[in-house]
Amino acid sequence: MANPIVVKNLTKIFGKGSKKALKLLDQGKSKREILEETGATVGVNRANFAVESGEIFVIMGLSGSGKSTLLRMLNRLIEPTAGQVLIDGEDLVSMSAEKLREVRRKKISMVFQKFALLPHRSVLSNVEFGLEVQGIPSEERKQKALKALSLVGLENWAESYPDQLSGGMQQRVGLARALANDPEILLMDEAFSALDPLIRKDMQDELLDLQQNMHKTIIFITHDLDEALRIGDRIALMRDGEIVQIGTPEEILRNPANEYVERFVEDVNRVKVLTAEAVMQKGESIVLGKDGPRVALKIMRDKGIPTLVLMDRHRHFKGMISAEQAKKAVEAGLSLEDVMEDEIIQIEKNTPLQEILNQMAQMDSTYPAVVLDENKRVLGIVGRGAILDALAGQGGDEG
Amino acid sequence: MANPIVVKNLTKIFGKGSKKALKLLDQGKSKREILEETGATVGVNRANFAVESGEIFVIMGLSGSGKSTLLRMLNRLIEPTAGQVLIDGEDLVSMSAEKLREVRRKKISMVFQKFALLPHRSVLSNVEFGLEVQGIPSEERKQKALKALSLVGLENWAESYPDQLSGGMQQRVGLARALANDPEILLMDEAFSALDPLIRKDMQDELLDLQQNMHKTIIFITHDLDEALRIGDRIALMRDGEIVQIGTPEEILRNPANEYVERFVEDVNRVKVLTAEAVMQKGESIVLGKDGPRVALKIMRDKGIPTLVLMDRHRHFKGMISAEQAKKAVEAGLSLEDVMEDEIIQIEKNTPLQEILNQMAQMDSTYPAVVLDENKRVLGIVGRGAILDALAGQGGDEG
Amino acid sequence: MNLPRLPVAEWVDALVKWLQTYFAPFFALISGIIEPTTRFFERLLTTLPPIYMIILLTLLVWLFSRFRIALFTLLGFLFIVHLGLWSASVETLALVLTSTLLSVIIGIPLGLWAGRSERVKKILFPVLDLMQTMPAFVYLIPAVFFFALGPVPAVIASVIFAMPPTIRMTSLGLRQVAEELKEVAHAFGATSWQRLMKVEIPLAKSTILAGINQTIMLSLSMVVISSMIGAGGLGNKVLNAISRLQVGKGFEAGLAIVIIAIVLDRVTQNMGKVTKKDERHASRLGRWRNWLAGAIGLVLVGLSVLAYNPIGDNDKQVKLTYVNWDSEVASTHVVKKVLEKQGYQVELIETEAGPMWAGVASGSADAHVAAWLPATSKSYADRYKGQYEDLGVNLRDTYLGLVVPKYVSIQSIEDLNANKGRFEGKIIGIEPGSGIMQSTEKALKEYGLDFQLVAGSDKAMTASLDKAYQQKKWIVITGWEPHWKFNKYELKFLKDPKKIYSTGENIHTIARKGLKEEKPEVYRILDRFYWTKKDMGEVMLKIQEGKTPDQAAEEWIREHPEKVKQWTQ
Amino acid sequence: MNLPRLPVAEWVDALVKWLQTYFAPFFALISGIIEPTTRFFERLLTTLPPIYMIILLTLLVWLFSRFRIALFTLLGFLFIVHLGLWSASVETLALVLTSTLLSVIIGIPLGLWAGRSERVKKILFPVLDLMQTMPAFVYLIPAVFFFALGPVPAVIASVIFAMPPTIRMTSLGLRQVAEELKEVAHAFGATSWQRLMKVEIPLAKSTILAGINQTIMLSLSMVVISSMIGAGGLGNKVLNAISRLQVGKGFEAGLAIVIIAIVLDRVTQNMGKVTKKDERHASRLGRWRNWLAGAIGLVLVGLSVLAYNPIGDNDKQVKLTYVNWDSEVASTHVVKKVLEKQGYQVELIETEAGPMWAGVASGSADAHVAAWLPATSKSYADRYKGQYEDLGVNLRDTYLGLVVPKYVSIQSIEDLNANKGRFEGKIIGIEPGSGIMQSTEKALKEYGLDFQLVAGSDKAMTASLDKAYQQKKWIVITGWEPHWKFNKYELKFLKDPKKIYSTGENIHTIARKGLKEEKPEVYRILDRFYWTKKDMGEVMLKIQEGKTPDQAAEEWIREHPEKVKQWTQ
Ligand SMILES: Nc1ncnc2c1ncn2[C@@H]1O[C@H](COP(=O)(O)OP(=O)(O)OP(=O)(O)O)[C@@H](O)[C@H]1O
Ligand SMILES: Nc1ncnc2c1ncn2[C@@H]1O[C@H](COP(=O)(O)OP(=O)(O)OP(=O)(O)O)[C@@H](O)[C@H]1O
Ligand SMILES: [Mg+2]
Ligand SMILES: [Mg+2]
Repeated sequence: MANPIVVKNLTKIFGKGSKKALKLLDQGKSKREILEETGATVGVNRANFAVESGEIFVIMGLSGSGKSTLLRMLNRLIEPTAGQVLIDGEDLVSMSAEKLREVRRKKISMVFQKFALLPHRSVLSNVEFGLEVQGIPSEERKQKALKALSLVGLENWAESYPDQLSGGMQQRVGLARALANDPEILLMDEAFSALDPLIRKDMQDELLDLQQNMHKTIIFITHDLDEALRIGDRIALMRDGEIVQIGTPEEILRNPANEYVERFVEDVNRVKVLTAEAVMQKGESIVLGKDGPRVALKIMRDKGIPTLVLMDRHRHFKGMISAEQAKKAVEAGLSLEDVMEDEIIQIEKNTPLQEILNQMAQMDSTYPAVVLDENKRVLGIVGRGAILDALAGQGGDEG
Repeated sequence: MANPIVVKNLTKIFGKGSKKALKLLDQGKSKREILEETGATVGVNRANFAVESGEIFVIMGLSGSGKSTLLRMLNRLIEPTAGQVLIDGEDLVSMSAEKLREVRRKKISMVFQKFALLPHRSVLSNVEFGLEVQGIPSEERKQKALKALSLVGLENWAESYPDQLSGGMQQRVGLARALANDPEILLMDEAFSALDPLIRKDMQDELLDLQQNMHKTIIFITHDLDEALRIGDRIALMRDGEIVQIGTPEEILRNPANEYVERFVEDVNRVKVLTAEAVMQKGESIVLGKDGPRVALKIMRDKGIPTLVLMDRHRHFKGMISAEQAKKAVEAGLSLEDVMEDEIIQIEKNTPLQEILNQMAQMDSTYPAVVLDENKRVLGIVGRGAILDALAGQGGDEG
Repeated sequence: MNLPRLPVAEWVDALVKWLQTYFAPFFALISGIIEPTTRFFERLLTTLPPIYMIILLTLLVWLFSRFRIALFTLLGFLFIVHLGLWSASVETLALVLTSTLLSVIIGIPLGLWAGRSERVKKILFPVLDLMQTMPAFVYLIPAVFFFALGPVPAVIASVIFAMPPTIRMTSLGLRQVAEELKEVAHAFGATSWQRLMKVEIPLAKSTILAGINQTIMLSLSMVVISSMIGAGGLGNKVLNAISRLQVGKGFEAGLAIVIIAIVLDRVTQNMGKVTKKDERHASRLGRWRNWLAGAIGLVLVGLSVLAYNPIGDNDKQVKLTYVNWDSEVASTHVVKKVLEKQGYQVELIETEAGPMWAGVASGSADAHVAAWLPATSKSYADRYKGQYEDLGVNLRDTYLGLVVPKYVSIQSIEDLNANKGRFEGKIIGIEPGSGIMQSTEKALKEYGLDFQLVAGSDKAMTASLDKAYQQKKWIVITGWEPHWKFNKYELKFLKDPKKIYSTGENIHTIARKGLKEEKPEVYRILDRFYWTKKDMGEVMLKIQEGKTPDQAAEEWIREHPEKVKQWTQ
Repeated sequence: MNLPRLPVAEWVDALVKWLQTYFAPFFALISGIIEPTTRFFERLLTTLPPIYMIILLTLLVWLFSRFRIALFTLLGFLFIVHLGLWSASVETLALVLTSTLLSVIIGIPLGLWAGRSERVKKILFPVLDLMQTMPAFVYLIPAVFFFALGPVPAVIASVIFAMPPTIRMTSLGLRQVAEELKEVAHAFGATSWQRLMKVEIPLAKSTILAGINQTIMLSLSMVVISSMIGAGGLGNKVLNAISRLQVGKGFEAGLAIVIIAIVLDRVTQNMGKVTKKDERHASRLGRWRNWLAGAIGLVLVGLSVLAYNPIGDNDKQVKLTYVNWDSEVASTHVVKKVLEKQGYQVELIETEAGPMWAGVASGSADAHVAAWLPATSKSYADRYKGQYEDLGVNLRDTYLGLVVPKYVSIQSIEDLNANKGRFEGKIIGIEPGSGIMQSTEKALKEYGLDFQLVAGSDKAMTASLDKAYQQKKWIVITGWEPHWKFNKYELKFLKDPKKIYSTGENIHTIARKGLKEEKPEVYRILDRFYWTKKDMGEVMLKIQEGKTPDQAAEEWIREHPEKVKQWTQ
């Protein structure tokens, strides 16, 4: 499927003299220089990206970096100064007002930072708003709204009013409102920033759960890196209106594009963010039934590694063996099967380090964890050293 | 020195019927029950703690948990319903208005969440405020204020007005204002919550720097656990007006008093927070010149440990030795000095794990790090396993 | 500044004339809207006896606000009734309601427009400044030129003065709607109209209501001024009291205004404050409230139907205007009753002298019977030269002099000295310093009377006269005509050969141009209306004895069928 | 409601009387504060010729706000001068400034109090409601009872009406100060007073200024009403124009009020908006602004010293009050000039008839020479019986009739028919419908005159007369006395044996009680003041020819030393 959102050279300049400011931008002047020279504020500076279908695309940056401006240009709440926004291939910027309204009604919904519920309407009627605007008859409207409400677990609060709900519940209503007309794309502007830390975490979980079933394309703004890393499939980092870096959480953690990103990233709890994939090593292996302990010992010696992965012919994981055990087998004439350790921590590519650490602590074994794919085939191993290296901010080698 | 602040059974009940509510509190009713029964809100429920001189005492909790109420009772901005606040042994609650004013002028200063600078006064004159109120003559006032400003690095902005400064600078002014009359105690109510993440980190560092020189007693409120852990000597966790747990960051991380604290704590970046002290193990040692390689080997075999610390007669650290090396020395008839590894990571008790990890990654040695006191005497060792265990949320044994 | 003076005044006068000439139909249209509205409110509020109406209003207030306000309404309005100011209050209420309604109908759309468009705001707001700072007095007279005397120009003036807050606050309310909530509307693809109706207006509601509240207050503050152009009501009571220097009376009427103001203020303020939450709360309070609302609604609809009395045949309507002098009250009410007997609906407009003349001249009133010519009313008569018809004298020659009962057998002041004993050497006067006392002092001198002039008061004199009259004792008093005592007692003026006492003017009847053609019968009756000081005095006497002017006129007509027949035949 | 009626009116009347009796010294004290303040402002604004003063004011406005507002001030005020309304504007400004000053001095402390204490607010705010909704007309007359006629009661009434916003907004401003900033004051151990002065007032400043702005606007809106009790100024111009139905003139005066209102509004609004930032900006703008401020300051101080003319010897001050009729303008100004020649400072208070009488009766004015007795002024004369002294007639017998030049040799109306040819069969009249035209029509009938009565206008008639007079042609016109034409031409009334035309009243001089004892000389002069219609006509003629009343009176006195000597000897 094609990219539902493609942004090309999207630029917003606030204030007068935007023509001149555009020219200065092309000359590579900075936001501050342009402000001083023309009095115009650069909101967003030639943003380029494409969002994939079903992806959560996070935009983050400090206050004033242009996140909201960029997001609002995606449904033209803010009129871009230059550039294109292609929604399913159609350019939003040159669209007629009529057409634009249609897109906003059907394809793009938005969730707001301060919930932006209409205080004079009940929860149900707030959720109905988007449908009402489309002129959908009242019965159908109500049904759809109730469905959306039940998605966020608030079907029992339909008749309440926003001021009777807690912050988290209010934002759920905001989410239900956005989901009610079943849009392809969700725009979320710091949707969870106004919430308390614990509630915020709950909401993030809930969003991820929802996303599992709904597969919306979500553009999510935050200025909280933890949040970005937690929910983002990809992250775009903005500074002074420019997109400084786009990448997966791991790419950004491992290869910060510049010092700004680095500072952002330095405090991150990598144990939570990094996954097995990021730190796993190839892990030498031999095939059971084909090679014996001697071969194993030789490989370990040659390569200078303490353990070896054992698998069957289909590369299915069977167990591991250490040099010591192999020596013991050679000495005692046992087969690899007899001496191999099969109580090995088995993890997947996207298991976070935290999880691996917890398992390791429980097992109290010296063997590394082994990374398997869904068919139990071996992808690599994760040793303690690799984890510690990753935590030191060095990152592991790709498996 | 005695505790500058001792809080005993401090309770605040908002609204009418506080008498009845107090009684219900004693019967162990919950905040919600009391609200329903009497209409009174429990702000703070029988808080008890003592703050040590020169300590940063952090109060944290979710919104509405009573942090601000508690803090404001410490200088009686909010009149307590019951209980005592002893400032240097004197009960603030029963103090005359005159005396109270004196305490506020001389002993306790406050820093506010939204800076609370007076917009109609220049930066200098804002900082002078507390002195002006005391009736200090204008020249002296100015001098003191300028000194306070230079403490926070804003001496060049004295003539500016608050609205010309960025948020971080404004809060520095707030800090300078609080410091200007050289109080013993600083109360800080979410002083950094309104700041952007990067600036916030800078301010935390600055506060810690300042504290190094000034040794104020600081009560600091935050709802951000990372911040609490970063700057707090001790942390009090509040929930629904009650103090749920008080302890050092590590105590709280390791032994959360209940599920609420646990949830709070679960996302913490332990690598940043935990220090060597928290994970170090005793580490067997032998004295160089007294014992030889054979003794070393024996000890290692007996205790089943891979390495041994070597020190001189004064317990000064000299190096480490592995079983392998010891064996080699025995075989080759070398002394321990000849084979011992002296390129060992040397750390202090309060070195954070992150730092240790970074050093380990650089050294790429298999030896654990050694923890020394300021006289280079050995306190214990920190091995990789211990770190990994700590990160898994298990904590290490006390050395 | 030796520039030629800008003829601003002349321009304005020309403009007024021009508008008067060419926009008459337009103004008539406006009148045609406002007048029935005011009348409707007035009738609506008088369909029930005061007590019942007040209970109904109290319930209504309760429905829209809180119990305390309702209680205040009940007590306040009962107090007004107690002061005898209910019907005046109803007129005032009708006026205020009409002005408010009009201000809302015009002001809210303008405010919405200005709330949406910066340019409209820039143009509109200076005009509002002008409307609010230009003294109402300035446009009061043009208002009379353009519209009929009475409630219409009063409403227009009130609207000019009171509408700006509604416009300003509506615009402000719209601008205050949180940007995020407007974005919600945009983001969900609402049209401009949907945004207005579903988001902006509901959210601006309380600000808009605050504007309406101010508008109500301001239009109440116009009540006194607008009664100068015949709007009637409490303002009239205040003005009357003040022009007679009756501070207490004025205060009573003022108090009634204050009560109405406070009720209207609290109710609208409360409506502005009511949040959804309260409404929810209210609805939870029980169904009885809904029942009450339904009941009041039904009653109101019923009353409205009653009140919606189609405006009668215009040919059968007559408007008389008058100033509130004893004599004019008497004559005007008599004429009114006479015309009513002929099947006309007669509306009386009490006003100041200026507007009274302007009203007839502009044709908005049919006639008045209060032209004191040639002196008192000269300036008005001159001003409107040719814009009215003088139907001639309706009462001739007022008199001042010394008065004795008819049974006293002397005829002239000159005879007094000779009978000094029988009069006990006293002339009973009234308040010292009044015109007639001064004349009498002069008379004492000129006629060389050896009498003592006893100063006192009108009341004291009447008391003395009454006492003497009962006992057929001789007494001489200062007197003037027309006055009711000439009707109560048989009295006569002593001859005044030295002409010390002045003789007065004649009172003329003034009709509008065109009345002759349009309502010939009315014109004929007015033209023939002529009576004597004695007649007028009888009516005044009845009023003085406590009858209402209407009752007095009614009775007098019953008692003088022959006179009336002369006028109407 | 068959309860006995609560005698509210009587209570109020009694209260007023009681206050009048026992609080006189208190009220005198208040007058003693307000009057000099108003006078001071008035003098201050007239120390320089209008143009210079306007430039000074413009600079002042510039200093306190923005260039655009200053420009508007300059143009607006010059326009007022151009309309000839500057001195009236100055009076109005002085009044508004005084009221505002007083409102601020009383209102801000009250507002602060109410801002701090919920209880004070609960008690105070209903009183404010009453002050704002009670129509000003109600307390206008008591104000005259309590205070001297003139600016003082006007200021009092304005303050009552206009002060509430200052109180309300001050209280609101205090309550709006961010809780955190109040906490700052507490937390640093500020005393209550320090908190007020260092935190709350500076932060509430813009809200307080918004309240003062509203107060200024409201006191401006009282300008017309307060001129009803002799406050003078633009309000007077409006009232005069309106009572003469001169819409254009009224509009001009209204426009002047609007200009002043807009200037005051923008300046105070701007002061409220000015943030520290702007001030900083301004100070960075360069030192010239400071220089300007200094210079204006100096000039103002200088002018203030000039204006602070110690209030003269009370014995040498006289206050006359009058109504704005041509005849009274003439006589009052002549009396004024005569008294001034005797070394008195004479202050003239132009007002309505009611307050004029009330003023003298209350002793706040010394005298008036405008009592038309026995008819026109009767009600006032009666009302205040015993509270004034009638010093007798100062002008006798007004006249209406047919007038011919002296050189026309007939003497009586009855002779007209015989000379019809010489008069071309025409009587030149004035506007149709006026009193004198009606009388003339009656005369035509009664005397059987075979003449045509030509209706036209006053001006047209004068023109005809002038033309005929130059050519010594015979002409007969309708005429009345006093009128300047009798002084410009040698004219005579034709005899009227049938007494068709009325003869008028006498004009009396009225002095306050106690004047005789306190200022015997003034009393004597007033008592002796007596002149003829011819005299008065001369003065009126001068005024009619374009002189100011002062000039006209001055000249007339110069021309009639013997008459004046009679009065003053
Ligand atoms: N309507 C506007 N007019 C002028 N400048 C604007 C406007 N809206 C935003 N800006 C400017 O554009 C820049 C980007 O603002 P934007 O609101 O997009 O930042 P943000 O990243 O969303 O910040 P925050 O985290 O505070 O929401 C800022 O410099 C801001 O001052
Ligand atoms: N003035 C007050 N009157 C009534 N209740 C109050 C008042 N101030 C605080 N409360 C209540 O007391 C409780 C504690 O409030 P407090 O402000 O101390 O919480 P907090 O922990 O500081 O929260 P936040 O993080 O939002 O600042 C809350 O339930 C709050 O509603
Ligand atoms: Mg944003
Ligand atoms: Mg708080």
